[in-house]
Amino acid sequence: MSHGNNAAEQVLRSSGVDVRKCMRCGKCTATCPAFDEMEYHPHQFVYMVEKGEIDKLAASPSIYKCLSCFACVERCPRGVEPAKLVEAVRLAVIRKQGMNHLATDAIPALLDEEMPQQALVSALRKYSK
Amino acid sequence: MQVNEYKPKIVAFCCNWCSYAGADGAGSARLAYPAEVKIIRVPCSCRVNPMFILRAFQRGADGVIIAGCHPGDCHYTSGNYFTRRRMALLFSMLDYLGIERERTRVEWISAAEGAKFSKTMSEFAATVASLGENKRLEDLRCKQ
Amino acid sequence: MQRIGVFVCHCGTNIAGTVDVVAVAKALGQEPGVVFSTEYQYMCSESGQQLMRAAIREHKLTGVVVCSCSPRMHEATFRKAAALEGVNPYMVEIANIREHVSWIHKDMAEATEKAVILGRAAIAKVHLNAPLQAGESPVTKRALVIGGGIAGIQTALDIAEAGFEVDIVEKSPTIGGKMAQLDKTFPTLDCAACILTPKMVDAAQNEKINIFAYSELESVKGYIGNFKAQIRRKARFVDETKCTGCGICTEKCPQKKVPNEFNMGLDNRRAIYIPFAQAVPKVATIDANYCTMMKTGKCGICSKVCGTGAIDYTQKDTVIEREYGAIVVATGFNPIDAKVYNEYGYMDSPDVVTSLELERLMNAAGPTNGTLLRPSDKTHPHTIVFVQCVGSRCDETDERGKPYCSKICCMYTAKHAMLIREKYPDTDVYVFYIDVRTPGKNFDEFYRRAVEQYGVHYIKGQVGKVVEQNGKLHVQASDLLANEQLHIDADLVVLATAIEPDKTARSLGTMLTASMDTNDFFTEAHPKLRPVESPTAGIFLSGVCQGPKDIPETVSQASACAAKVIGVLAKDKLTCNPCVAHSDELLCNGCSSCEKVCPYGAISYSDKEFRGPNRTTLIRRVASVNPAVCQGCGACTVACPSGAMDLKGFSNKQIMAEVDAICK
Amino acid sequence: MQAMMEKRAKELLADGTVNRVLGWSAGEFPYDITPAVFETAKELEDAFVYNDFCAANLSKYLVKESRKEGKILVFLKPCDTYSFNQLLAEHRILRENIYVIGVPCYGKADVEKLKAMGIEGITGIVMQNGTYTVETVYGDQTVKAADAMAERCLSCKSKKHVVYDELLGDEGEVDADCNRFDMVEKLEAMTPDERFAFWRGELSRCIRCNACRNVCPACTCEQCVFDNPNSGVSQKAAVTSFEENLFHIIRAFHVAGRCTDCGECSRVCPQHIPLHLLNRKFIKDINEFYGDYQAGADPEAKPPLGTYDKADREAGEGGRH
Repeated sequence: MSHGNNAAEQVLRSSGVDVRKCMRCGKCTATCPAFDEMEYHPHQFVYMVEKGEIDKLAASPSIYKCLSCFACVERCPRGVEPAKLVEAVRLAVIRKQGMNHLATDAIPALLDEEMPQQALVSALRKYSK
Repeated sequence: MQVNEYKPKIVAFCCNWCSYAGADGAGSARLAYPAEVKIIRVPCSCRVNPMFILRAFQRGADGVIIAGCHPGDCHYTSGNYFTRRRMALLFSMLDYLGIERERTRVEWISAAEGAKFSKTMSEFAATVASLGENKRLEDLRCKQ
Repeated sequence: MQRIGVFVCHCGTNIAGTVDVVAVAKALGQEPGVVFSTEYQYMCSESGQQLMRAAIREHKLTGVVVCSCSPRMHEATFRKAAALEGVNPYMVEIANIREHVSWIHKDMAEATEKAVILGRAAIAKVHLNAPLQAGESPVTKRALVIGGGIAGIQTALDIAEAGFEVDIVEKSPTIGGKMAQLDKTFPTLDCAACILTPKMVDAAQNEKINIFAYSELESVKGYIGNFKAQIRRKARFVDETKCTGCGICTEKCPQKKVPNEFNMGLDNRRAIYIPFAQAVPKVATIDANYCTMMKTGKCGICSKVCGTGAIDYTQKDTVIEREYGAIVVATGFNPIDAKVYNEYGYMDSPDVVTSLELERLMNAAGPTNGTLLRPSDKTHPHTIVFVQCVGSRCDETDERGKPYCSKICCMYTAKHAMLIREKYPDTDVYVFYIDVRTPGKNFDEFYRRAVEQYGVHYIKGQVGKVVEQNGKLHVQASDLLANEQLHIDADLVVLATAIEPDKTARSLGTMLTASMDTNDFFTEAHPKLRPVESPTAGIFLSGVCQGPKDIPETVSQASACAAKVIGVLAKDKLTCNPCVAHSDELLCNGCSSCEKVCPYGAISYSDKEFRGPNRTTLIRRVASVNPAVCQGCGACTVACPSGAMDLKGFSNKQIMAEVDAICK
Repeated sequence: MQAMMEKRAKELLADGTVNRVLGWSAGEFPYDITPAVFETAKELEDAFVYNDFCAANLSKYLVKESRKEGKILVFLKPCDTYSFNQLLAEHRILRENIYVIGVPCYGKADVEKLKAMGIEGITGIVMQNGTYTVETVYGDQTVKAADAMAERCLSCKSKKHVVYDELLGDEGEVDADCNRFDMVEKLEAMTPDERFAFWRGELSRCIRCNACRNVCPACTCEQCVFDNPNSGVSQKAAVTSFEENLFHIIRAFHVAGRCTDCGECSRVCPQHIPLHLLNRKFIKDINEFYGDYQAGADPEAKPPLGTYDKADREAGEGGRH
């Protein structure tokens, strides 16, 4: 385990998550509607951040597959907030790239009546810093 | 550590049943709070006479805190309710005389709340430290 | 001038590790009046006490200051040791340099300085101490047990066994409590009713035990040895002395649609009912909320069919007053309301049940006569999912849950799973767990049997949601070890809901001035050494009201509690706390300020003659304190404007001397 | 009024209802009036006065007087009756030994104010229709009552007697809007530094003559804690600023909830310290924190510091003023 590496610390700081509170019940993963799409699941994010394995997470498509629905945050009995970790890893990656994948101006063109509001918010969360 | 760092003197009157036990709990759990806080054990917060509080200020205390059982949990049924009324009036009077209100406090800390005890005392000590030395209720004869 | 001895304890390294005990002993040796000062490794040990006693003899000490652990720990020890050498126990003061110094400070210089200051304060106090003589108060040789579950029953039986009278106050119509609702018990699988009901009958037949069922405690006054309680005996509308418990009324009553609380609302009972066959007392009760006669004045069938004329629609609540020497709290628990867990669909499907509901569904005396059937369609469930830790082990961010482990769920779930697999081998049983906790005699063996012998699927991971779909319960869960999300179509989902103290506990705690923790469990006087006593003298704790427990633990605690109660009741007199208020008649104005704030009514007034100027006599009204009734809170001392009222052992002068010493 | 009172007193002495009369008698100067006990009609004729200089609250004297042989007649102004009731509630006076005659009061004159106006050689005073007619050796002078009235009377809370055996003259009303807390509010509105400066300015003048304590009808302790060497706070003279504060804080606290706001403390203070502002602060706080309470209005009422409510505010709650 590589505790206290810089990347992990940054993720912990920007997310404000206390990964040590996790007691590995897996209710986050049990709740996750994007489970099948995710390479790493919410509980793994928590565990891997704790172990300092940020590189693996950063390289995984999971950070974009997460729907940002926050069901894992809502259901966690100990207030760990896995989605915030997913978001923090993603932000770390996007910031390094130095550009947004989605600009606010580009949104109107993408709007679709069928698209739920939450998806839009989630997309902004995911593709902009 | 600085040599001349200002350390306030703080007297904590703790009721025997809740807050003194809470202080013991803080000790058992090794939850530190500043050494400036010195505890005097009283049977109940209602034993604390305003004269004791003024006496403490006279003798050089910079802050006085009274800790008792939570309202409704007084070992003697009603003692802390009387404490609450007496101290509400006394503190208001001290404030009226222009004496910093933050130097006096009442807190309800149960025997199970060691963490609260430590947190409360740390906070209070910091507040009193930020006010600096008690000048307005000092007795120069008691100063070194 | 006192001759004071100072004894500084190392407490091994507990104190000496952070406090320079030699320096403390030396510094305190310089204080005025201190004629002897020393330190020792363990003052509380036999040799430490011998050392103190020898010093008292040798130096003719009149006062003792021990710098050691909290007075709540060893004040009594040192007082006793001093008394053996003829020093009044109240001439001993403790400076708490462990809990209040060495354990919370790291810097040795700082800790040592504080220890010296606390020592000085104790010395300053001892200078003003006066020998106190403890008074005595009589003991009412009867105990009150609040709650008639297995805890209350066991405590009552044990107290009665020792020859003392016991009253059990139970709010529901019968004693028996939660255990009466259980099917089998772990890890032996013997039937709960088979082992409980004989005890209920024992309690009913024991002439030393009075059962006040369907009764609630209204008020409690007094103190250890001398409590006065008012008990409200709720109207059953049935004369207990006439009712034979034949049950004809409960069969003839036309109001059949009353949710049966004994069966967790899974079936209905009548408006007049006996909760279950072995109820004690076996007496019918009319539920006034549903009874047609009570609501409309028309019906009266039960009255007509009753052979003994026991029905009395005009019965009123009565309040009786009883005196007790000790009070036992045995108010037990309830499962939390599963309603709040909508992700598990408890409110959406009748086939999502709590574990206690499952107990009834499996019980031969339950709504299905012991055949496990789904509540929705009364079919046999083939796939059953158990969800552990529902509402247990949550932190403060989850306001629906409790922070503690409910302790019993792991074991009863293993029991349920095993019984189901035993009875219905064609059933698939899944248990989703966070941890499986089995510390107990034969507990882990029991759990392993469920896994290994009965093939129960234990899966590390939680259930995320349960949705009713086409008559099935779609369970979405995680298998953390396999890193999979599982989707199971279940027939029945069982929630192991957390347990919480009974709702009445909080107000009871206030009534008894017994302290509680933030979860409404009663606090014990010491978590390890006095686990069955409340910090409030004369109040004892039995069963889950103190914290989650299984049956064997509850029973052992109940018996321990009884032993403590017997210890009180066996005494003819209790030594009173001599630290009581007293009024200086020469200063008393007779203004009644003190009387108004006394919670015990310990202060009374009388007209007394005093010498006035020029050989005249003046008659003045003055206060006096009954030392047997005064508990020594000191409220009166502050209410008194003239300073006539003071508290022995915590006098104005003593406290001010401590203040002075601390602020010096 | 004086004649009426004197006549009634003589009657009650004559018919044996009472054997003494507690009233006022002229001192060295006509405005320098002191409480006095009269035992005969002759004594009454010689010295009894009642005029707008008769400020003293007589109820406190009953603590000693009511314990003597026989019944005593006392004349009480409306505000004095509150003190009387309070003393009664605290069992300090024996009601059965007292015959109370309520007398009206329209506000007493402050002789210092008259002197400050340049009025000299005062021999008497009469109030009528909001005007004092001051009799002097140089002839009568008229002054607007509001200009010469004692401070406490300007914010009089009640002109209604709360207890009496008989009433002479007109009965007045309780004045709910007497503005008696105006100055307290003004002080509360100051910054702590200003308040501190204000009170230092006032209390540092205290010479510890104990006049406030000795006149106060709530301060009837057999022995005051400040005189008791065993109390731990005894002091004869204030040596430091702390002791000045201590005496007045403790005194105010000891009478908190018991002080009827009669204003005697400030009246007798030779240093003109507005001591009533300390008591009024407690009264105002009690009213605001625990509901309106007027000590002495009802002898059966529960004193605010002798009772509590589970929902009481926390000490220090309510922020700064």
